[in-house]
Amino acid sequence: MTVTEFIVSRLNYWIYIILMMIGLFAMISKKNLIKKLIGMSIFQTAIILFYVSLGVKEGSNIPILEHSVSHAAEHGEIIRAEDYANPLPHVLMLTAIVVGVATLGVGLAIVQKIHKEFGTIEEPEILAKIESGDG
Amino acid sequence: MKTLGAIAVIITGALLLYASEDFPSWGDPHSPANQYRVSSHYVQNSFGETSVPNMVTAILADYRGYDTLFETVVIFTAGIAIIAILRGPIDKRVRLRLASERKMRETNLILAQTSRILVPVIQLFALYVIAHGHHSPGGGFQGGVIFGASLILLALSFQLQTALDRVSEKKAVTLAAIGILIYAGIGFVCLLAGGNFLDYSALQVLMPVGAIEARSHGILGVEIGVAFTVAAIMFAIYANLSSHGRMKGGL
Amino acid sequence: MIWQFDLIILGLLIVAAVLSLRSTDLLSATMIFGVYSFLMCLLWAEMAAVDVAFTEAAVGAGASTMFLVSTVYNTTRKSSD
Amino acid sequence: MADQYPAIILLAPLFAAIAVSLLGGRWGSVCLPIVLAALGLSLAVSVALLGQVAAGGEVVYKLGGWPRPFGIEFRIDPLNALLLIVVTTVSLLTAIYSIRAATTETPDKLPQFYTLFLLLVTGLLGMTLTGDAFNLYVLVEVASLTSYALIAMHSKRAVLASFNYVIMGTMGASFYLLGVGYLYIKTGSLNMVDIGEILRGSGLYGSKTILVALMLILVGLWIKMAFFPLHGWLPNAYAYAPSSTSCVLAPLVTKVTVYVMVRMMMTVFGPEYIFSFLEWSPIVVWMAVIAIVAGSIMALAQINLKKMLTYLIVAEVGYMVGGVWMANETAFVGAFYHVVSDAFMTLCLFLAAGAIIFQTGKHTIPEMEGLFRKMPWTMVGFTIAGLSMIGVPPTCGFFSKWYLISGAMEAGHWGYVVALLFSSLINAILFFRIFEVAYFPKFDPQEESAEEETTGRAGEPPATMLGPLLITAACLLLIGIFNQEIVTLIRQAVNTFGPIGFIG
Repeated sequence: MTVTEFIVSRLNYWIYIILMMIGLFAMISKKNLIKKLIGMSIFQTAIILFYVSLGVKEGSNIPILEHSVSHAAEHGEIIRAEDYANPLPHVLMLTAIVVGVATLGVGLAIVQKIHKEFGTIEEPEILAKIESGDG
Repeated sequence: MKTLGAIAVIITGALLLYASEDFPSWGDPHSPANQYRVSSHYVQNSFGETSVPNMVTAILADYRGYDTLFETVVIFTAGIAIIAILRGPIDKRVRLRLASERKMRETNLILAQTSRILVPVIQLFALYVIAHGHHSPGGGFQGGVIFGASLILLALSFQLQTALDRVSEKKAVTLAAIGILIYAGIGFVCLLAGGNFLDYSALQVLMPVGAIEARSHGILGVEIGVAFTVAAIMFAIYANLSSHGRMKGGL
Repeated sequence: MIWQFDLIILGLLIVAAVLSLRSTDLLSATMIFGVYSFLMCLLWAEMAAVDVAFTEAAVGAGASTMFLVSTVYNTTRKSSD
Repeated sequence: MADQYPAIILLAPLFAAIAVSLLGGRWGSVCLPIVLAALGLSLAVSVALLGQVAAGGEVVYKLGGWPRPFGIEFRIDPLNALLLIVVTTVSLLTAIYSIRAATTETPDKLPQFYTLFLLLVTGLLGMTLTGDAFNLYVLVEVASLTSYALIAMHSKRAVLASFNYVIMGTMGASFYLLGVGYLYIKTGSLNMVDIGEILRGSGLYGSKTILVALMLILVGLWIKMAFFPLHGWLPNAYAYAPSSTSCVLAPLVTKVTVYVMVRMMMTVFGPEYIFSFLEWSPIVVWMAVIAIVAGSIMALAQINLKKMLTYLIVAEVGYMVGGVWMANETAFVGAFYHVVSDAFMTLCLFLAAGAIIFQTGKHTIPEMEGLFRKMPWTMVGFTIAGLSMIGVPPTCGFFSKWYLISGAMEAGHWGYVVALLFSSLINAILFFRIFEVAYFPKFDPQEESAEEETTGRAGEPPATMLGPLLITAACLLLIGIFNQEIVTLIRQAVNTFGPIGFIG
């Protein structure tokens, strides 16, 4: 295995780890609440990238049967699994994307309510307001 | 927090890198995930068992239809949650301010005309995506988001009120609930027809088709349910977030 | 599945993620996040995950960017970090 | 119809949620009957299902009629059948309690409140039922999203707590999802039983990926169940939530997550891998010891009643995790018995605290003076729950501690025994402090007369609040008296775990 081949075979996994760590770091250490939510989204999409990467097959097609193929399949032609990308991770990630946008929406609604109640969306300022008895 | 974050990131990152050494290489058709009987069964037999050429649709709405039911419930929950969080008692001052805001905002002529032409086309395309999910990428979820986006475009290029006149928030929640009702209802009809929950092949007693065709029709039915919920909730979320839950003003 | 193409997009993804988190203007952070979602969608389309890419295009680059913009509009554009 | 029971348990609250959101806006008064009817139906069917499982062993329900690795299935063994009853009972009691509480706390959002409440129950029931690793993630998110919203609906302070919960909760769920991905990349399956068989069958025990998958899943679930160093989100979220919300969240969410962890350990990874191959048991039990001690000490530092109770939950999570990881049967039985009894203890305490706050508007312990005289029945319920937390014999708290301690002694883990006794001692101090304040008012006639004036609504809470409280208190005694029956059920489930069962 050459160096290029090795890198190609690992690249997606490394990049997803880097993206995920960027997101995780933002979720923990950013002070701005909207930034935290953007970090959360990056974190989630990185996981989706991981799932999609593991369903890739070298030289495969998209997981939709062409008309001619489905016609042949009706007449007993066997569909080879290697010819099509693994559809299962795609299905799982459709669900994960939806969950992600739902969480983002609820998070943003909470941010708006925090802004209404405290007048700021910076975490230290909110905590200071609570300390001073305004909360 | 910065140091805590850095420590968490370094530990997790190191662990994940450690594990990735063990992974099958990217794009390997013979990795366990791609070769095990679950995935290959879907590729080889999903058309034969459900008569849907798009494997993703077949798995999404049939083999793992229960997941998708709850995916729809998640969206519905998010919509209700956002309404519940943002809706507050509107006090008098805000109401007065809103009344003064109500005078017509200047609408850009080019924007208005373009979106007048675009919106019906987008909606038609959304319906196409929903209905054609069996044969091409797409389905209830994508089509629903596109339909919701057409309403959002209407709200953006005119005013929020223009879109709300067509679909009020109450109507949106009702439509969303009806969407889940369609989905879970089809599943429940299967249960009444003698199958398990979401076993669309049981629908053949109600339709003049065989078990496999019944699955295909069942999938179309639940996709429509998903589209209802998603379209309505996407718009409801936008309307609430853009107007701070007051349903007035907006972007 | 052309790995050079893949490499370019992956590189751009990291750039977009970092820029989006470093920008002190939340509106531009949101816009760059939209770019990030779009790149993601491109990557997935290239990896034969067409349905996922379609959804990400509609949801990630479309709806969630819209939600973020609405929230920035209703709160504030400035961010301390 | 009997073979459709698992689906009906889940569908009743789901359809009720749809009905409430469709009808609630126009006819607000129909909400409550629908909620009660749906939860009552779920409870009745759960009891019937437990009978089925106890008689005929594991029940498998195939959704969509697809066979094992291709479709999603429910798997019901005695453990989750028991937990289904706990979830439905607790939510039914809370629903009755919320008749008055919710109408005062969130009057203008009742349909939304009941919709979210029912969806939360649906999510928790689904988490308990499902036998599919990915499906579990979806249902965890249903339960979490509803919790975020239910908490954020209330006061100013609750909103910030809810935001932290969003961030931490998403982190936990995402770690779990990633762990499932790691399992998938090595095994190619998502069905829990199927993954377990592949792991055992194809020599994957040495794989680094599986090891990291276990870590990711555990960390994800520990965040969700607020296991000590990862508990940060829980105290504020539960303490500032409206009482009708915290009464359903506090008893159920952590316990259902503990059950999910049990299922992951026993069905997916298998006791052989976790206890014999990895030998992590001592490490995790020590972490549990730290959790118990830290939770108890932090509880001691609180003067806000609800906040004190939330730290006690953190300590109780330590009990359960430690018991499960003790790697012997007695401790496992104790841990699961504790899951059942702790759900009712926590419910009873939160119901009582909610009733006290509802009637007097007071949040801190020193303000609870003389409550025995003003609300005797409420305090009777509170006292039974407190005694159960301490571990006084006729109550269920005693029996769970008994099994946990004897299991720990069998395993020779004295640190855990000491931590358990220490925590019981702290509980005794905490609750007797409250009993003292509430029973003996300060002997100062001047202050007492002032007290009488400031107290707005004195006396017992309305019957819809007192009723559930007393029923729960009675449940605590009943679970204690019938401990043998419950333990037999749990043992029946333990016998099915893996070919080797527990070492020790």
